[in-house]
Amino acid sequence: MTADLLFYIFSTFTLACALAMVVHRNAVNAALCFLLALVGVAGLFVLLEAYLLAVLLIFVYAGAVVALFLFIVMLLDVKGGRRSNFTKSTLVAGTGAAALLAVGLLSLHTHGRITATLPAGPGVGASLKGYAYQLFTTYLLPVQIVGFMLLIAMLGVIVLSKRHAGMEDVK
Amino acid sequence: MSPLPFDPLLLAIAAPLAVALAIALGLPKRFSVKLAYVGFALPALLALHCWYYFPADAADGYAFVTQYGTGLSALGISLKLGLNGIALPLFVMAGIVGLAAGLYAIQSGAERLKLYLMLLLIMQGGLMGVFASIDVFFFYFFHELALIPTFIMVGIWGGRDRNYAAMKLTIYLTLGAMLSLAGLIAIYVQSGANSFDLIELRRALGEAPLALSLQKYLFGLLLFGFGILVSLWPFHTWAPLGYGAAPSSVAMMHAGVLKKFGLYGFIQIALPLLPQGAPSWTPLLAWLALGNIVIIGLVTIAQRDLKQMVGYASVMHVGYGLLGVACLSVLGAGGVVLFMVAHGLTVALLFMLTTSIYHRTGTFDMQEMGGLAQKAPVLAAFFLTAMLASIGLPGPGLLNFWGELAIFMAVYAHAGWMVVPAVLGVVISAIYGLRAVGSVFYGQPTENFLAHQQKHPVTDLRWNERIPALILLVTLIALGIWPRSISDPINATLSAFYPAIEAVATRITP
Amino acid sequence: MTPVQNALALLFLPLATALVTALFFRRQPAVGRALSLVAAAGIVLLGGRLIFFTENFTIAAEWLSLGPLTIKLGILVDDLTKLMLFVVAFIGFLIHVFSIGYMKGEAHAARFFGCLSLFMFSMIGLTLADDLIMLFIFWELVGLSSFLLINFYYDRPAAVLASKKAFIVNRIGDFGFLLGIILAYWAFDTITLVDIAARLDTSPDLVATSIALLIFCGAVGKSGQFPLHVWLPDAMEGPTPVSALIHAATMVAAGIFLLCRVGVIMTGDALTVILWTGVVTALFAGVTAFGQRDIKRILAYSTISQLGFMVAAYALGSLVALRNGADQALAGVTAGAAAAMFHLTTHAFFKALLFLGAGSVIHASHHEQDIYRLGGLWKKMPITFATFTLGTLALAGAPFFSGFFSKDAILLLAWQYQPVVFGLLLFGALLTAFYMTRLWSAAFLGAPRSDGAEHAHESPASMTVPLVLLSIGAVLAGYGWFYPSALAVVPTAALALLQGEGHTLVAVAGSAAFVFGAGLGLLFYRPGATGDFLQQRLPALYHVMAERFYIDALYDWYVAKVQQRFAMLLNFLEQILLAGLIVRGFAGLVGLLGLGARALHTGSLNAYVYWFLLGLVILWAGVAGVFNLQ
Amino acid sequence: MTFAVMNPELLRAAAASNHWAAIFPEMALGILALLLLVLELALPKKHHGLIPAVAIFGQIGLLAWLWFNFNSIVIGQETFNGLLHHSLDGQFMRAFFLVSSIFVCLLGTIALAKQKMPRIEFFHIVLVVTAALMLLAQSNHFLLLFVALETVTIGFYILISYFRSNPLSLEAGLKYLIMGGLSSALLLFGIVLLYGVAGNPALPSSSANAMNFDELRAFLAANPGNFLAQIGIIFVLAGVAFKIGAFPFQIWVPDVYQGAPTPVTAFLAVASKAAGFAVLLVLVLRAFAPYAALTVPVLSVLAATTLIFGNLAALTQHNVKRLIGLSGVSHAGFLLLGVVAAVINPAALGAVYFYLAAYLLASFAVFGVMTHLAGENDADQELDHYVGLGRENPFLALVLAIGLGSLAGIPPLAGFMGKLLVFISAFQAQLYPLLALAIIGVVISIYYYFGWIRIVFFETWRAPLLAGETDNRPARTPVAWPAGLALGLLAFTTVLLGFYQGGFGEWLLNR
Amino acid sequence: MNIGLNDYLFLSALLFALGFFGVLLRKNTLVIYMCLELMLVATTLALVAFSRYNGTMDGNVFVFFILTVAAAEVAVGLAIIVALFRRRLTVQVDELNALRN
Repeated sequence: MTADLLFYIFSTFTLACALAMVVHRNAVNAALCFLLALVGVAGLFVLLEAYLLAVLLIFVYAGAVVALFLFIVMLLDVKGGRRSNFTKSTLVAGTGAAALLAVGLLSLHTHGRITATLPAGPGVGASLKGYAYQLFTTYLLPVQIVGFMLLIAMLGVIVLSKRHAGMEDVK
Repeated sequence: MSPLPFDPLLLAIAAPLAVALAIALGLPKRFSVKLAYVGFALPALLALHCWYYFPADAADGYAFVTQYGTGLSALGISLKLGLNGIALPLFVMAGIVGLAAGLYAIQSGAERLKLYLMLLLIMQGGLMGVFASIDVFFFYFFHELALIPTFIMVGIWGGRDRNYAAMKLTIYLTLGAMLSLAGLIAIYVQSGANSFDLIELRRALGEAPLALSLQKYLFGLLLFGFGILVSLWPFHTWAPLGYGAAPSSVAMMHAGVLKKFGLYGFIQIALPLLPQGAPSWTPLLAWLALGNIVIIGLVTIAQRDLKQMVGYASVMHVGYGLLGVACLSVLGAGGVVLFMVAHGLTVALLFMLTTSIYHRTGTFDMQEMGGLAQKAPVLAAFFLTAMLASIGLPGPGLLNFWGELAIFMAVYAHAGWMVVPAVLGVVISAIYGLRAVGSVFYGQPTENFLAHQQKHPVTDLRWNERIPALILLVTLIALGIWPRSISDPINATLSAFYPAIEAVATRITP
Repeated sequence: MTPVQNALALLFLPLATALVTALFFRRQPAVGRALSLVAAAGIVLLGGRLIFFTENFTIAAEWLSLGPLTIKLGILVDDLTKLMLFVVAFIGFLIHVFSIGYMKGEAHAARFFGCLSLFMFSMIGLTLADDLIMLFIFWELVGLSSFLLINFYYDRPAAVLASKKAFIVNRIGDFGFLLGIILAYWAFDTITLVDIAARLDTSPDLVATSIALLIFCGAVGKSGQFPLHVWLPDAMEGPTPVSALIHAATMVAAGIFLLCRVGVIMTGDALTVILWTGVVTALFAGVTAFGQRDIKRILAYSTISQLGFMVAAYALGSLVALRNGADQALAGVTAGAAAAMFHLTTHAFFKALLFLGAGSVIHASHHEQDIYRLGGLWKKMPITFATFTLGTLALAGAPFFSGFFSKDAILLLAWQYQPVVFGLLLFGALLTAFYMTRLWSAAFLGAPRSDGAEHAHESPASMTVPLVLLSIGAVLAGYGWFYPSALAVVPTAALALLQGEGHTLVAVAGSAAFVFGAGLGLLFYRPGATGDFLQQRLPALYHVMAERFYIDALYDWYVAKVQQRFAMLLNFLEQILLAGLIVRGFAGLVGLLGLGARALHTGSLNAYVYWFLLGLVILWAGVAGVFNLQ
Repeated sequence: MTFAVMNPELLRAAAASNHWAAIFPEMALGILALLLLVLELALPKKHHGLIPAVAIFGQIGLLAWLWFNFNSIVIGQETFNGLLHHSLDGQFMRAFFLVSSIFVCLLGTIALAKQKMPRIEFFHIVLVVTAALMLLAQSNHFLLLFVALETVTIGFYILISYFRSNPLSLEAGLKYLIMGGLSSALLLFGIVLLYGVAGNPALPSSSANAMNFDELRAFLAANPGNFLAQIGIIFVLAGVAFKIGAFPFQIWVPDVYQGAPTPVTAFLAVASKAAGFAVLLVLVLRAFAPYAALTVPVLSVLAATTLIFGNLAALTQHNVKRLIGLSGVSHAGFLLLGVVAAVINPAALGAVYFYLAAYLLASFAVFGVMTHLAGENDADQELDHYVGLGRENPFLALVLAIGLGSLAGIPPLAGFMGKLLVFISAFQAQLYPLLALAIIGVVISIYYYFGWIRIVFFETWRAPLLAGETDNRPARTPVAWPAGLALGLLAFTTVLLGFYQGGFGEWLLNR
Repeated sequence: MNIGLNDYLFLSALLFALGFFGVLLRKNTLVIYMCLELMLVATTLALVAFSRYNGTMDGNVFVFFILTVAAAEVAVGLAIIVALFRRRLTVQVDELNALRN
């Protein structure tokens, strides 16, 4: 029951934060909301016994990604209030889209119920060892690929951001 | 059978293409022109050779059959060449018209002559291939091969409105070609023969014909596909415009030979493979063909532009071919083949001479000419002869007459009263034909023309223009005098596989 | 030389000279003339050999075979052929000779003679044809030669128009002819004349009548029958020898020859139509002749009128035979055919003579053709005058001249058939005498009324000798003994008719018509009158006649106002509606769709995300089974 | 079961199945990519020009290796614990990506020469992306598929924004970033759903290794009509549809194609699209095969709308990069037609591959010419710039005409054979309405392809320049011999494959 | 009622939809990008839930990869956004529409 209660708390918190992020005018605030939402999700991860992932989520997402976002938002100093009011057409389209998404969710919820599920036993995600074994045996290849991916991402960021000698650079 | 140590058909197709390739690879202009002579003459000579050696006993089959794999054997596609009695006359005609068009092109001194000759040679290769292919796929393939240079040449060397004309031509013909292709593929798929080989298809569909409703759909598809390609009314508007704009050699080869693809497709492929599908469409086809003959005939009368007029005339005459096809009989189809040969030679001649006239008058507007016969009597004689041939006057147009006569005979036998408007076309064509001859060559020159003559003295037809004209004219008249030289193979071939069609054919009119 | 070789040599000799002239001697009138004359002489020789030393024969070879259609072309030489050949060869030769003088100094004479040879080829082919198709082929070829010769002066707009008119009007007739051939083939399964006769009874009556009338259409066009006669007077724009040979003696008579050839397929209904066509033509042309002032035009209308007589004669003879219980199979030379061919022959002589005489006059008076601007020529051109007078008498049907006998045979048939027809034809004969007297009196008598006529002098021998020779024929061709035995079958049959019932009455009536007509002519058209009697007294009537009863105007109106406008309308629909509105409109519509599709790329990311949403909706719809059509 | 993965035996087996030799080409590409970076550091600056040559010749060498080891022993096997499935199709796609990569590198040398840009990173990223593409085409497991796909996508983010001094390039990068991110999310959500459903032990044939395609297939076959699985499938399809540019996931195509550097546009248009199709084929033919009742109608609708929309939108386009992008959309429609046909009739696979090959040849011919004609501003390539090319540079004009003709499907060029084969397959699969649309599409496409050719060859009137006005068209770049050779080879092969498919055709159609 | 897989799944879908909605609605590129990240997180939640309830490890491992990929993506994406901002001085998507039509 505690778990259920925690679920409700976390999920409500997460949803509220996510909603705030989506609708908040100010980008900085949105990023902060995102951060909080991530904390909520991490909590849910904990409920699902994926402790490592919860920690990772906080580290990687909240710690690195959102920080980066915040950093950039502040660097660019974008005035959040500059966003114009919703025009009528966007309002209509937005409402329509929201309705569509709601219909989708509803149908997913009604038609997509998974009736037979195992009672929650000990979670497989709890063990750190499991990750290690999997990553270094079965999923060794993806790990290697991800390594290359990070390499090119790094190179890419350098190419896109670094001032190169002899290059005309605007401002 | 041919005593030559090589395959004459393949060579006839490959020679122009090889010359085109050589030119494309950067042969100097001098050699290009010399080689172009070879490229144009060889197919004609080989075609004549095949004609001479065409065995009389190749009645139901093909002569000079050879087969080359191209890598699509899994689909039953291979380059299978051969001639039967229907293909032979058209093959010969393609060679002759190609030669004339080539000679005319060489003397034309067109800008970027090398490119011009190269494209024309590609076209020639395609034309020879269309009629030499037994494989239905290659039949279509060669048609397209010849069609592409047409578009380009109309666009580059065309006359008035060439941009629009080239575009319209391209789109229309692509549509027609795509529909035909769809029909051909459908036949291939449905036949279960797993082969594009016409002989195989014929055998397979002879043993197990397609369902009636399917045949109807497929024939309809081919009807509109081929119909657009041969400028069936009301899908013809590309033709006069395109021919009006096309450079003469292209108009000669397209209107003369390439356009016959559709009619040939009907006779050689659509009718034999879909005999039961045809009768439900033939009334429509016949009515539309009458539209070609009567409506376009009258529209032709209203033309002022000489080249457009010739274009319209060729559209009109195609109506005879379509009407003959609609008869679904040996007589009708045979008449159409004869007519195609005649029409090809005639229309090529007319387009050629039209351009020669233009070079002397500086305009295509018939009301701005006049009296040209005084300065250019030989041109006048040629043009008059060509025009009379095109209106089917026995004499110069004896072959046209034989074709039309056979078609009329068939139309009366299968469509009764429809023969009346069809024959009326003969009168209509006489009206516009003579009007054209009269206003271009007879009477007195207009003031504008006189002014033009001051600047550009008019000369008579030069020899390098006369020779291609003579090639066409002599062939036409010779074939007209002795039509059996081509009608016997036609008759033999058609008699072999048309009884099945005639057996299910119904009258077009009640 | 076998008969076949003989016939082929006869046929191809003129073609060969025409070709040689066209290819090599276009600029050498002398060579062209010589070649043509040699050909004409050759034709006389070869034709003579065929006529006099050869039995009748027929030969054919298969020319085209497609499915059920088998066309055999060949040569048929019978009595009809021989008579026609005789007319063509003999008169043709004389006209060649005449042309030498007439065309002297003409720069393009080589072309003229080349075309004349081409005509001879075509006409001989027509004569020798054994079947409808070959007949049709040469039928068209004579039309072509006629076209080429009418617009010999192709820089004259009138000549060009006339040639075009001739060709197109003939094509209208041939339209029927060709239909007739097609029907005939499917009715009889052959187009060979001899075989048609053998298979006759198989055809049902309506079809037979249609066939007969359709083939008659060809004759209506070529032989200038009402209402397709309009081209013939205009055809006088050609050089006069051409008018004499083609548009008087031979080609226009080909229609009659055709009728006689296909006599076997005629039915009573068809013949009645033919008869009345002939009668109407005869009278109509006779009346119209009064409104003409051009000497050649008057002769042209007279030709039309006489052709009407021949057509009527043909129909009458067959109708009479039918009524007399003859079998429908009228094979051989029937009475009608005999009468028509007989008149054709005599007419060929005197009309060629008249035309050549007119040519001589025109040549001498520096191309003056208006009869009221001539006059006084009897003194200046005695030979021409004499021969022309003989020709006039023959045409007018003066007793004991050739025309009298041939016309008598027709009148007698008419008398036997129906008094009304007889009366009308008799009136036609009277008209003939009447207008010929008008012509003769105005052109030759009195005083010269123009410079041309003033300075006229007799033509050279090359022109007068043919006149004299033809005048002999014009006078004597009515007598049976004039014809050698090889040619005598038709004249004999025709003359035999003259022994028929009522012959005295008819002969008297015929003579009276001549006397009365000539008398009226002399009465109303006094020699030396400067103007036309009718024009002065009844200008309105004269105007109508001069305007040829507005039939030509009607045709012109039709061509300019109906046909041309209809063509323009269709062209408008084609260019504006079909090529413009529909095709371009469709292309424009597709283009608009394209612009619309392009405009959807707004560049806004948010909008693009909506597309993804749309994509999800589409895919989700797939899950919901929207696309499962079955 | 839960701790099965912990079993040392199984782990050892799993480690043993990491058969690195089977992915030699991918590894070699990765090493080559690293080598380029090393060379950049090691070589003096003046010799840096050699590095692209190393990349190109290295890949050519690799291609030769692939040629000789085409029928490798691992064909038909699964390696890396079922992450990879090696097949002849995969070998074909490997060669395909390698060839594209070679041409992209070649075009890159030309395009980069016009910009002041770091070079080596470009080639490095291209090589890594190529390796990832190869793995993508052979993947047999959603995890590998996702990782490889993301590697490709991230590589493309960078490549598209590579001309960073040009805001349009960056804008294109941003658009690709957002749309790509979105599609990745959709794909991922689909994968998750499938994983979750197929891994549900309560359902028949459920699998502990649910992301493996074979296992998934077995599960799907045992559970027809599972709603969540269907939703999962369509989300996966949505992600793939983004890659191939199928309607309505094509909307980013023109913008991104226009902004991206031309060689990258080519890479996107050819390799990325082909990878999408390779994945799609693997998915619908293997993993989702039991759900053909869902995939066939859905893909048919996508094919139909893609065909029509791509052609219509291209009709009035005058920027050649957008034009080629939109035409590429219509090609995706044709290929989708082939894919649908292949679901119904697996023999159609050869047609799709032939089409892809022809598309590669023709596209690179066109992009090669475009690269030569591009000016300083790579995004600004208007049709007007092609006026008079036929006279000024007949070689480029000819190559362009052949390329465009082949794209338009004009005989006797390879593109026509591709279309023909697809049409035949579609006929055999009885997809008649789609065929009708395809025919309409071909006819419409003729208009803009031919319009382009027309501008190149036909003389058209141009307004004379006013005094002081300069021609805004970029100057023509001379064709260096390697590029000339490559373009000539492309054109020649395009023509040759149109006439004579030979062993290639036999191989493709008789596999 | 016990909280089970369905609830996690629904929550995940809700978060996913919310993220999607944000991408649809927002004009600030950075916020849009955050919404994308939210969608990724939403999927990880579902993944972890499935992994937990299905008793297989792969889902959890997958999350590992997703996080890595997301990080790399964010790095590159933000680099692009920053570079673009330096040229255009805006991050609003309605002003970043130079490429259109």
